[in-house]
Amino acid sequence: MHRFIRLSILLMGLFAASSSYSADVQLAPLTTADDLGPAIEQPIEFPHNRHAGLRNPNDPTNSDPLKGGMEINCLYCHTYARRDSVAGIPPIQKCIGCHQNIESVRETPRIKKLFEYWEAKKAIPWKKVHDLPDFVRFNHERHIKRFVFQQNRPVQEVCGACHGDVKTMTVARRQKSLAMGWCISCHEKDHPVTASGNGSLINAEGMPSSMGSLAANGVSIGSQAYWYGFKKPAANAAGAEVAKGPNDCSSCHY
Amino acid sequence: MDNNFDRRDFLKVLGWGGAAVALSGCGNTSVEDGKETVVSYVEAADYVMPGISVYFNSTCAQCDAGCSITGRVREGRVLKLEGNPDSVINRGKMCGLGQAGVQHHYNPDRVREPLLRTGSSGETITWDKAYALIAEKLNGVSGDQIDFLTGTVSGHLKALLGNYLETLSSKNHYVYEAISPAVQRAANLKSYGMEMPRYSINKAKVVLSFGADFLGAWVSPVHFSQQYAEFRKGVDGQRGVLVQVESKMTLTGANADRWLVVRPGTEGILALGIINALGVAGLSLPANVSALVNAYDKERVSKDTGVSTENLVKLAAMLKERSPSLVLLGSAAEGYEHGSQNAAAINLLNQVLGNVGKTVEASASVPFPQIAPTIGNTAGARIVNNRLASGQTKVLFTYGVNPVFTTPAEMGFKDNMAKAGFKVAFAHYLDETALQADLVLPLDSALEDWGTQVAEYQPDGVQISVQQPLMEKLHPNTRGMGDILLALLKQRNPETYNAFDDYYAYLRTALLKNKPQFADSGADDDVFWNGLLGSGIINVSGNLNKLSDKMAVDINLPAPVEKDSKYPFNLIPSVSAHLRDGRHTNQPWLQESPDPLTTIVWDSWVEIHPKKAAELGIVEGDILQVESKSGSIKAQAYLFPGIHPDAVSIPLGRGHEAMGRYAKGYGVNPFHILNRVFDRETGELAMHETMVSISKVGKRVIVVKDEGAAGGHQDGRRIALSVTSDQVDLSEEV
Amino acid sequence: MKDINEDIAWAKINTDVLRSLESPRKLYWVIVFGALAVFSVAVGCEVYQYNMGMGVANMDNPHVWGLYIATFIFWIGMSHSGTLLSAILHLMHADWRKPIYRFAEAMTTFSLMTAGLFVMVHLGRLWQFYYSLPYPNDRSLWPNFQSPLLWDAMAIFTYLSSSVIFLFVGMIPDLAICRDHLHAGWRKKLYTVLALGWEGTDRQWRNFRVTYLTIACFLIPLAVSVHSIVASDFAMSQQPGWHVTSFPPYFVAGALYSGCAAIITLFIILRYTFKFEEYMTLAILKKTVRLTFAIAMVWTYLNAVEFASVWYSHDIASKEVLIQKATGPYAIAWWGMIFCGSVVPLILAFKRFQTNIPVLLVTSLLLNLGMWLERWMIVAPTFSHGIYPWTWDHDQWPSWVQWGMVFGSFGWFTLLFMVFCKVFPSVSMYEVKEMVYHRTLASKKLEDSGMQESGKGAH
Amino acid sequence: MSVTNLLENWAEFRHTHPVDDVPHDPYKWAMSIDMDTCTGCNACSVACYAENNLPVVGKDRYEHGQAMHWMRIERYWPEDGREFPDQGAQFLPMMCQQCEAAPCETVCPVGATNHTADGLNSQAYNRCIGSRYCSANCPFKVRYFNWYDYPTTENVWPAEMTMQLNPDITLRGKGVMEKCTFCVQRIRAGERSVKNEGRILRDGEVQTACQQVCPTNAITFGNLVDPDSRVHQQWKAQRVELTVDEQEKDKEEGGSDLRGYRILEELRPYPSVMYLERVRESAI
Repeated sequence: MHRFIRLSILLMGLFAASSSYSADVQLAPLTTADDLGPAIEQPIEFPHNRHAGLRNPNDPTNSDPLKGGMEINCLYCHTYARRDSVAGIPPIQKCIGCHQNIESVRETPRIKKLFEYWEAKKAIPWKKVHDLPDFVRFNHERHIKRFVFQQNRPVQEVCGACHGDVKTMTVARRQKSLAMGWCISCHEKDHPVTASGNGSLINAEGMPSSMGSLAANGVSIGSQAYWYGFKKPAANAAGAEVAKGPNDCSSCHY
Repeated sequence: MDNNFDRRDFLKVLGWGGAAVALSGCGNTSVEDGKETVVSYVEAADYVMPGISVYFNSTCAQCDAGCSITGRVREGRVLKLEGNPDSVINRGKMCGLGQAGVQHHYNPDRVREPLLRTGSSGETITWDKAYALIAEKLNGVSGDQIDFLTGTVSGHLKALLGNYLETLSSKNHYVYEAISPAVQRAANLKSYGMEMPRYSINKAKVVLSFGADFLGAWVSPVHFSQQYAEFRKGVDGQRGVLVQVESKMTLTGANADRWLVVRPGTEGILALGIINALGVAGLSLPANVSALVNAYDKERVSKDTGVSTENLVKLAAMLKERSPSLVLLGSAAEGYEHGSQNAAAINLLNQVLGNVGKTVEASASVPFPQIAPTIGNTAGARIVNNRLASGQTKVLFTYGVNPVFTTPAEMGFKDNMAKAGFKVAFAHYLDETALQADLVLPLDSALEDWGTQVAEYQPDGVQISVQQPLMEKLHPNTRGMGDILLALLKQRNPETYNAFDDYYAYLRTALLKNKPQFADSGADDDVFWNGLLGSGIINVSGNLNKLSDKMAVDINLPAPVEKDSKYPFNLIPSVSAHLRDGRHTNQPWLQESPDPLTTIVWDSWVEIHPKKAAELGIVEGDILQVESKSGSIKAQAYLFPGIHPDAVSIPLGRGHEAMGRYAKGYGVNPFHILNRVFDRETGELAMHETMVSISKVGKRVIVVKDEGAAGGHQDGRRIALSVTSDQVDLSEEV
Repeated sequence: MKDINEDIAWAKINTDVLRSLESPRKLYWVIVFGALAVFSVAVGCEVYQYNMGMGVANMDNPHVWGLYIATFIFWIGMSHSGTLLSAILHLMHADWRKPIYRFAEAMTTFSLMTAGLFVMVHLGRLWQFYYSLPYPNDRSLWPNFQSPLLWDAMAIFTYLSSSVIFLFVGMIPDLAICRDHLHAGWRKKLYTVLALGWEGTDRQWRNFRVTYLTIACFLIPLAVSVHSIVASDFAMSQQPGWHVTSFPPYFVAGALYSGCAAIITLFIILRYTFKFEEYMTLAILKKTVRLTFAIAMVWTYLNAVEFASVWYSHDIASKEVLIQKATGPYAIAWWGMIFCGSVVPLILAFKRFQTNIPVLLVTSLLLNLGMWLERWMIVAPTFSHGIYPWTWDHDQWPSWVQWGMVFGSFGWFTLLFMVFCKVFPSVSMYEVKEMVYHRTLASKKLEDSGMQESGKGAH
Repeated sequence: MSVTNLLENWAEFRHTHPVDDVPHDPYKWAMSIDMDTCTGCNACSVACYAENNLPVVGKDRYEHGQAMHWMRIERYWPEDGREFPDQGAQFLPMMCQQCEAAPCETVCPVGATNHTADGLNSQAYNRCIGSRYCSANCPFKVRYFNWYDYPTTENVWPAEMTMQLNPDITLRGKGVMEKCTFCVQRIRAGERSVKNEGRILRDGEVQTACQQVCPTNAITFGNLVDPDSRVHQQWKAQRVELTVDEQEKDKEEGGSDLRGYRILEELRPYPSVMYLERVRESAI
């Protein structure tokens, strides 16, 4: 009997300790180790590293395909990302636009395949790599506008926050968990609110006068959304709560 | 919208982005990699961005009001129809019927291939074969033996149709609308000098409507609804007063300040009675009018119509005091043998009140008569029916009509149709008429087709509405009506018509030819054309008709008929805003959208006054047999307070025996039991003249409706509140 | 009449009880297979409903709750009797509970498990049930701690786990007996493990007593809170007929009531099936019946209080719901509840019926029917006659799927119960021995003092 | 969210209440519906079907009360026992009232329905487990449950009709509660686009589908905290306050001559929809 009681106390203690520890651990911030998704076979093995990878400093002409990239801006091909909720796959037209002038690789198997599609005027059946469930509405445009255009961060850093270091991959592969908690880990975090960021939203023209008092405070937090998963935002100097980003369920789910 | 890529690819693009709609709904909860395919464009049009909607202006083809619409298109699919704010007709607004246009387009029961009847079965054939067949069948048939029976047509389609008839040397184009204010048009022509003047509800302080359901299905409901909103806000700060006189409450009646129930058919008597009362109240009447209404003193009128003398006097006093007013007349007043007389009496009231020129104003007529609308009436079907019966018609073309469904069974249209040698139906669905045809040619939906439409009722100048495809064809083997006519014309007259590749080319050429009348003549053709497609409408000033105000006093109203003991009830076939004559019954939104007054869905019903029902021991849901001289139907009873106790009402539009999964087998068709009685002057079918008997068949069903067990009662709770105008201050409202 | 024959030898007790693990009457197997068949009806219904959607149960908007919730409350209520008999009466030293508390306790556990099933089948998205559990997850989400339904889930889980522990701890000495008396086989292994090395030493007995008492003390407030929380599901809402302050005690009373009635039923069945006539004596039955009668009257009183408070309140909507219950489409069920719940128990007041087994069996079943109707009448009429008149009383009658599930739940419960009785001693051997011993002592004492009295225990 | 965070902020749990705070900046979405101009034509209801992917459930399911109309038009008759309804019927468009202290929000076990900073009562479909407690506690009964898996039900969306579905909205499968969202997809799209421009939404930039289509402009929707918005001006002119359970004007002796009111206000859900009473002429 003694053993039984002792054992059970021990077990319960262990359970309580381990669960409270795990429950209290903050979610992984943006920079943590990657959560690699499965490798995906695409109709054309598209070399992201070759297109977006860094130039090889030892090879200014960039002639060796194995040793360096073209440093093409992500938004050059994924052009919808800054204007649209979806980033989009570039139309084949875009690939051809460049590749019809690049004779050096014209006869490689991948490019031949590309031209086959082009000549048949057939769309390439790409597989979707970052496929969120249908009830999640992620908006590329806002993220790009905010971080690239308003905060002047490097494009690859901004895209890489969710898509990982694509410039080192051939076919893209999911690098982050993309689970809701992972998204929240960012929205909870204290983003720097710059003058061109949240502040300007409030100071803009056309804003009704009665909202002037809000100008310094940023967007105020809602009443309960953070309870279901969001950290209560810190108050700023004026004592008002400042949101770090959209934090209602209905910002992403509707 | 010409695209270089295949339609299928175009549609598949919807697989893009998280924005796609997957039928799994909320099924999977985790991130999935590599399961779904994204198909990129081969070549992307500048304006197409996945995830972002583009809007194209076009024209609503659900009724003939000519509302201009804006279609929301995304990834090549039209998603939703919204109103075009630039249109003077609908000013950015829509009715439920119009919005259901997408369900006409996406309807799963559309005809997809040309169908040829061989004996009792049908087979799909190619278009070439279909055209060849038509040419073959027309061979050796004289023009006089070829009939076209269509619905209301306007715009360039009408012009093309006229040209085709000309090449066939046929003059037999009959335009048929089952529900059409044709009697009224004839009366208007006499009274005002034009068939359809402009009515300004918004300028009137009092609107007295004799059964005109201008908020529901009458003439141009979206336009009139907007006028009504202004009218309620008031002229000179005085809120407009609506008085509705009818035997069965319509949607407009339900919104009236005073709803006066009138004995069916006595609307004209009431109108003359009001004139009499106006005279008594001190309005000076012309001598001949005075002589006419002399006999219609309030006691007699009250006895004949069932409207109390008190109400009559009050109404006359208000009409006299609050000017201008407006008197409208609708199908309830005109659907009798003496419908024309009723209409004349009601128009006379407008004239006596001095409304002509104030709230009844001159309309503009279309400067291009070849595209002006040809308005349908019921006489069209009657004539064709007679011609079919007598064997005069050898080849019959039908377009936009369903006479087998919408004519009284007594007329025998279905059987007579069999007498024609060759029947061609241009159809979207296999409706009752198409089923009788020998050749069924599948039409493009209104959202895939080019065209122009000119509405009869024009609130401001003349608006020509342009119809353009909002997306690629859904089914590869359907054709636009214009394209078909063009192909047929090419058979007959290749020299002239081979110049046009398709109807689009024809339309563009025709419109560009008249460019000087539409825009700066100096404008570049492409700029003009793109601007036109962008706006979706062409506004021309039109020729203002001359309003006449000639009081006709040769009105001869029959005394109310005594009740026939065998058929004691007047049958009122009611017209709902959504289902009209039944051509849209297969649009599920409309089937499931409750009737505003009874909240019944998906079925027909017989409205009967609760008092009468109590007398006859009828309760809600009892299946009633409604029998007229010419037939009988069975439908569930619904106890409805807004109906004359001597009348029963059954809505039109349901009771299809064909037309696909959403229409077939739901409800009954009261068209079929209407008696073959016609207006004496115009020959229009007198839809309200049918007398019926009702009897319980001993079965009871649950009425499928939105209304709960409390009926229309609020049970003392403060839910829907009402206040009288003297208790409220509207002046400060925003 | 004595609660138990004082002359029973301890060895005979062991033999008699252990015999129930070996060879019950044929009826046992009839009941087990009958229960299995009945339960499979529920399984079939659930499979159908899971695949098709909740619509097949014929609920509607706004009538969104049906028999599932009503039957859920019913089963939760059933569970309370076990706690009453085993924990409350234990603390009150009413030793006549001893022969019957074990199966009452088992009844608690199994009816809770049945009730839990109803929560599950009620959910529109059963497969997402885990969203309602508070555990750290990769969505960073917690359930809504403000929702009575969440308290409910927590309370039931706590109650269930506590009851299982209580049942198990109370069985340890008996499991040791089983271990020692049975031949080798899977059962012996099972008992060996479950007996936790029970040797019956003084020290073990001391620890055992303390543990058992502690859990009993813990269980009583828990039992009261569980049904109070179930009552909160309704009382915390804003709906007429539900928003009643007296709901928690009313629910607890109803729970004890239905539980006691069920004990009578099972008492009679077990007594016959496992030939427990010597232990489950009519004297004990009589006491149980009296207890039931008392609770029935408490329930009737609380019912009257509820009606009165609604009737004299200014809440028109609630009053209308009450009138609707008595006169509307649910009138038969509502009057049935009044009859079965308040009139039928009057039979129990008559001494001659207090030991009449056929009458008691019928009565107890009627009482349970009444209590089930009570739960239905709490849930349903509010939906069909709520605050908003437009939505009143759409066509709503539970479909065969709902009825099938309700029906099948009895099979599930009976199955669990019967299997338990076959595998574990359903009469507590060591406590009956205690009882016999104490009774012997007591009667000796009484004899000594010359105040012979029968039928009453010494305590 | 960590346990620490949960415990630390325990006292703040849903503390916001319209009576105590003014949480709504810069937006509070609200509506007003003029029942004197509403004609009951059902255009709004159809627009809602078109915009929000509502399933047409068919006759049988409608009979069982399983219709999914987020916006329903109720039709009331006068209750004074007159033989004919000679002042017409009364129509009331009823949809989710987006209550500030919504009874549905507190009871959801998983928090699938909750309040947003801009004053909406949001519904996270995928969080919903289908307990239906929210509907049970809704005084207006405007929540609709997916009794069947409509996307896969025959003849609800045949293949062609799926092309009409609005990709901006999740298609709800079986077992999920849904209701009027004030067209949240339009609000969110509007908010995003003006954020890019660095300003806030002006009146009229976001319209709900029902408002957009209404032929008589009976529905006004907008930002209640924006003094330039029509909805704000209407509420102000009618002296209807969001944060009270009884309006000042109603406490005045003899009542007021204004016609704005909120339905079931006395239950204290603080609805965000103001109705304007129907007017009927007294002279006739």
